[in-house]
Amino acid sequence: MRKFLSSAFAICLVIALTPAMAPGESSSAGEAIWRTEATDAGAKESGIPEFFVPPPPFSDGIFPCSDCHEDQEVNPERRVLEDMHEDIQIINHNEKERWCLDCHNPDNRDVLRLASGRLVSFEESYYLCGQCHGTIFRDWKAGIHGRRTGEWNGKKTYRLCVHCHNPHQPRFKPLAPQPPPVKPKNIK
Amino acid sequence: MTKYGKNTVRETKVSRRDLLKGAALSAAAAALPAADAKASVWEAFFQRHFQELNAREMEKVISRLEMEYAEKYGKEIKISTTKPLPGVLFGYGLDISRCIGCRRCVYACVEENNQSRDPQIHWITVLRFKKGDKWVSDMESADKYYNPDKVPEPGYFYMPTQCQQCENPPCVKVCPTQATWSEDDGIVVVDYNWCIGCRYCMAACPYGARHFNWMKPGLPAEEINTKTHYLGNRPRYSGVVEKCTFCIQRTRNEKGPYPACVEICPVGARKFGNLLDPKSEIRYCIENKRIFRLKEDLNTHPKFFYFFAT
Amino acid sequence: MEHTKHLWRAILILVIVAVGYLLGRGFLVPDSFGKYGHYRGDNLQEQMNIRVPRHGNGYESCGFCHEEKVETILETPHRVINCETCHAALRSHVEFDSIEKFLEDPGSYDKTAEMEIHSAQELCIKCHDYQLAKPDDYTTIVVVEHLEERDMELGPDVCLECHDPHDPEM
Amino acid sequence: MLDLIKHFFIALKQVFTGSRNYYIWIAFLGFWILLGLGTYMIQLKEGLIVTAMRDQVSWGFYLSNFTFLVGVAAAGVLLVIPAYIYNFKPIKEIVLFGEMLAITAISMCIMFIMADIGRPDRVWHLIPFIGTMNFPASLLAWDVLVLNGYLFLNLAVVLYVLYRIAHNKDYSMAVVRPLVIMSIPWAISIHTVTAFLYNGLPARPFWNASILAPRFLASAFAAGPAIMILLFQIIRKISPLEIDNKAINKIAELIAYALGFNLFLFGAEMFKEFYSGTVHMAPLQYMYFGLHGHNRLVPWMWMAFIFNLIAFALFLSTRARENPVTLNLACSLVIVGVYVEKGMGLVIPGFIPGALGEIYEYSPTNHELLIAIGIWALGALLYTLMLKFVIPVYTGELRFSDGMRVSAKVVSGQEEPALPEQGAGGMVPDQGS
Amino acid sequence: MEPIKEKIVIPDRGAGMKDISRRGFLRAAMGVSILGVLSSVLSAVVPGKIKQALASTKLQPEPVRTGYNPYEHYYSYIINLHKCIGCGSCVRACKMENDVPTGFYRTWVERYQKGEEEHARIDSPEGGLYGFPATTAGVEGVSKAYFVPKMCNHCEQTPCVQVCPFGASYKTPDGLILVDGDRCMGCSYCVQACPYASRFINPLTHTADKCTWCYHRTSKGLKPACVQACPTGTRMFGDMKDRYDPVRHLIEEERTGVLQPQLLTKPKCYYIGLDKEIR
Repeated sequence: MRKFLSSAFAICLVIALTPAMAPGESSSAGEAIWRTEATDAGAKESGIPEFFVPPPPFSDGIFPCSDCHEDQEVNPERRVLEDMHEDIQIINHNEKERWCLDCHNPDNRDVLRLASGRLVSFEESYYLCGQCHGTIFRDWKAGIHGRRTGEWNGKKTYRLCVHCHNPHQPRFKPLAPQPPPVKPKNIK
Repeated sequence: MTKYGKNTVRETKVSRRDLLKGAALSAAAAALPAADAKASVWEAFFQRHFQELNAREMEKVISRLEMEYAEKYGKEIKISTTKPLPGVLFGYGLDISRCIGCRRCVYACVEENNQSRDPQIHWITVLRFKKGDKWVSDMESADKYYNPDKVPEPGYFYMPTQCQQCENPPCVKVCPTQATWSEDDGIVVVDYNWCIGCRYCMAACPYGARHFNWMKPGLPAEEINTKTHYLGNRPRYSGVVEKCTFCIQRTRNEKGPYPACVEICPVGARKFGNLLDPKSEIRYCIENKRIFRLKEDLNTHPKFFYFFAT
Repeated sequence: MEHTKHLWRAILILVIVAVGYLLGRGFLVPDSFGKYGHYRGDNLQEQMNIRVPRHGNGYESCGFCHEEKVETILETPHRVINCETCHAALRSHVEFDSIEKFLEDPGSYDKTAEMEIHSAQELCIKCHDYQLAKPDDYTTIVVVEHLEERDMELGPDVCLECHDPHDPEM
Repeated sequence: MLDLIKHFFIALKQVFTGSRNYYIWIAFLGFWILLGLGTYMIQLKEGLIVTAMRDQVSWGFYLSNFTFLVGVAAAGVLLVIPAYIYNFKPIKEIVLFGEMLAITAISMCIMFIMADIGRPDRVWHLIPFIGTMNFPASLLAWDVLVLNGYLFLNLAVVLYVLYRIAHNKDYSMAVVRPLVIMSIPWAISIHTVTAFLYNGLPARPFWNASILAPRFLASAFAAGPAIMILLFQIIRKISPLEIDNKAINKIAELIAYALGFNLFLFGAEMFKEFYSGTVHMAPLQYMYFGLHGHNRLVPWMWMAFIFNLIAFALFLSTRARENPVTLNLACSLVIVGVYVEKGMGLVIPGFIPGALGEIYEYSPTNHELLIAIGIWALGALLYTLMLKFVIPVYTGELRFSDGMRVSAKVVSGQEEPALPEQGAGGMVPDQGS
Repeated sequence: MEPIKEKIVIPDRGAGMKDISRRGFLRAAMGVSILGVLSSVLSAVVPGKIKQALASTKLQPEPVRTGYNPYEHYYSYIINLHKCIGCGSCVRACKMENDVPTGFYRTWVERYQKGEEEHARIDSPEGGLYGFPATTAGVEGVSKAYFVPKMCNHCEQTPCVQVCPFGASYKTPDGLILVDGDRCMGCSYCVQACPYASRFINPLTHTADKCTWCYHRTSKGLKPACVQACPTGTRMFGDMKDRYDPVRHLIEEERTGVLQPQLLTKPKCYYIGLDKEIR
């Protein structure tokens, strides 16, 4: 028990220090990857098992970004997007302070950039979200935040943050509920 | 272990019971024209309690049931009788701060567990509470028939309930025929062939988790889930009680999948795992989150933990 | 006619009892009883006036005299902490007869005593020492380790050597 | 052995010969029994869906009747206590009829249970040693045991006494007394166990009050003897049997105590719930004031309360107790009052609001009513047939000796055996409700 | 006793008024109204001086504040358990503000430590007045711990006011439960009745004493001392009749809970982040 606790505490530390610990080479985009949190010593010790992340939900034909962006000049200026991506609006995500290049890497658009300057692939976007949402990131790693499928005692599939939260409008979209149960009077 | 250990004690009684049974059977056989009485009807009538069946008898019972089901639904239905895994005690977590009340779990459960479609039986009930109201123990303020266009609705929160798989289950205590019992992995199960339908357990359950087949369950053959467990989701009979079993047919495997409701939940509010495994996510919930259990004051010690991940 | 005598006697006793009851009631039941409810309504006013508040209104009160201090701390993570949380209540420092009058014109009141200043060890550690029960996202240190790493020894004001409580970030 | 068979046929003959009114009465009961049986067949075929019971209210009218009848059965003992403890002669003479009522009531209880359960074909699972009775844990298992035990106990007493009388022999008190003494705690236990059946469920706070068992007994000792008083008056009228007024007055006096105690316990319950006002108050609130606009039970409950109150006032006064009109009125009021209070008013509100706070207003369907009426008719028939046989034996008109029927010996001094003539029009006044 | 209890989160202005009219009705029904008229006539006759002598001579350091209408406010309190660090500032502030005698607490902080036992161990050294030691001897294998500040819940349906024989304990129109020290005779029935153990008999005055949400402060527009002193924002105090009050917003939007909800006392002190162990 106490060991678990200390390891849980270790996770906290690890999260705080995540930017400093670069993981190995990120695999190419669009391909499903098995990822072992081997670099996270604390996570390994606490027994967070290897987990599987499905590919991120890109809009059709949008990835790789470098197809278009390779030749373009980087324009770091804050502006209203007009020619492309005008559908992307930031809502409920600190829109006043936020700008594309806070997260997207200006030099190589196929990867994301953490505040520390470290580059992460889109499959590891949880590091990006985890920068600000640290406690949720820790919960997510432990499997408490977010949907999980797979085997309860074996291999598990995690979802990336972006599977449920559109990074530009992260609030969970309301769903239509399924029909309510039949009232007892009407059960015939 | 104890539950199965009991069988050996009971074996001694069996001979006498067999005698009585034999006497009754022969009397019945004599009373009825042999041509009319189908053997399986009598076999079903005199089928013994699940825990008293030895391996050979179990096999016979299962093959008979599979035959019956094949006849009834025109489909091959596999019935497993997997025993509890050693060192496993199932626990369930539900994140109230995430649930949006979309009822996906309710219908996933219906499909997975072959519940009756008409008349409707739902093992999961999603309750809607008003925020700022007097909290969930005041159940009267709950509404389970809410039907808005979109969920979550502002100003409401949702609390799904189902069998809480109590450590100290009042339903098991009251059953007059021991037709329902708590397995070693903590799942409370019902032997649908032993239940007499007195509904005492329904009166005793503080969570409204038990459901009665008021008539022959309306289960369309094409929608049937053929992977079943004897104590779980095999098709039920009229006049017996049924309940959530944490998808015993799925989870009772070393590398079994999550229960259907956990898999379907779009917001990931549902968590499931082994309470005896310190690395499981349910243990993480209990040890790191504020949790509560429904109707804690009744000392039923549910293994169903509601928690707040926020 | 003897019977009427008894009757009169009984009536007399009843009248005495009734008058006594009413007199007693008139004396004993306070006027304002029942003004708002089944209680003495005046007590509401008494409760409001029970004493002059000892604590002030946070930065609003202290800021009248210590403007620059308040301005600095409002820029730091410690802005959520009230002055009086660490220092003592305002009235141990300034004597005032009514908080409203004080707020109207704080300059007219003189400081009666020095503000209490506790040793930093006592104050900082009370909040920032690591403890399991403290929230996960709250900044805590294990004091012993924290000092060992920096080759320091526990003393009354050891924290102040590196941190300023009014601007705690290094 | 041969004699026994002969006697059996004599008894059959006695039971199946009677006046025109007797046949009309039997036919009347038979009609309802057949109707009930037919409905039961439908219920067996369709399932309990034909009732108004649902998952929210999983016990209903059948269990309400069962609960009431357990009380009636237990009340048989009320006659036994003065008869055998205080040796009160007038009652001693009619103890047999009380015990027969108990037998009838218990049989009806068992029938109501059979009507209620979902799989009557599996009832053998309950039989000790053959099935897997969950004996010490389940109160329903206890109930099965004590109810059947009580049935056999009463049957044993009645059969033994009748056998001896019918053979012109004195029955031995050494045999009867222990059985009768045993039946006193047993009668209390059947009702207490039934009360505990509800009482032991923390999920239903309305039942989970320790006052429930005493309230059960008090109401049983009010309603059961009230039924007996009515029955005795009818028996007295239609048969040569003489029942002393003293006996009836004594029973009425006991009803007064029981009813008063019942009302007191009721008040105690009301105070506790409404003064403390916790969530457990909801069922009582539903019963007496309505809950969230649901108030189907409210008029019934107030009616029952007022009936009980009026009946208590009547029973309190000695004059009203001795006047047959007011006595019968009071008895009817008690029976209806307790039937509503303990039947509908106990079982159904236990489920309202349900475990998840849902309010489903239950009221029995026609199927349930017909089956219940059928069972009541069956009970009435059982009691009629028993009376038809027992009264002549008791009065000495019917005797077996050496396999011969001797009808000449007349103890009561009457010359002609006067068989029930009036047809027992109001035989089961409790049936209409 | 009110048989039908409605669930009102924010009672409207008339809540207090209704109470009065109901009581007036009762009195009329009991036939005391005539006596009431008589008594008022008589009490007018009684010399004012005697009355003054009998009435309480309470020190009034401040002139009566005008302009505070208790009917215009309805207070609520939130304790966010996710934020409490157990520093004890609130307890100290309360002691200072209200002259609470040593050894008694109008508000106190408990620490719950969940180990391997069935239930959590609860400790509260001196009500948390001086904070909490990092470890407590004898507590082993603690996996989860948290602080729970507690105080009078200022219930909507008050068991303590209900039992008071003298009308000394009462509910104000703005929703607070107060004790009239002049009428209280210290029978301590209310101390028994309170399910939250928030009342005590003050050893100096020998009357019942409890948290008043610093009525002398709140009626002047200040926050209670404990809220004022809390360094983490665990404690929040607000007015439910103020549409823009953040506390009202939190109660309506967050999943708040109350202590011992099954008693239907309907506390106005809400908790965020309750755990099953807390009761």
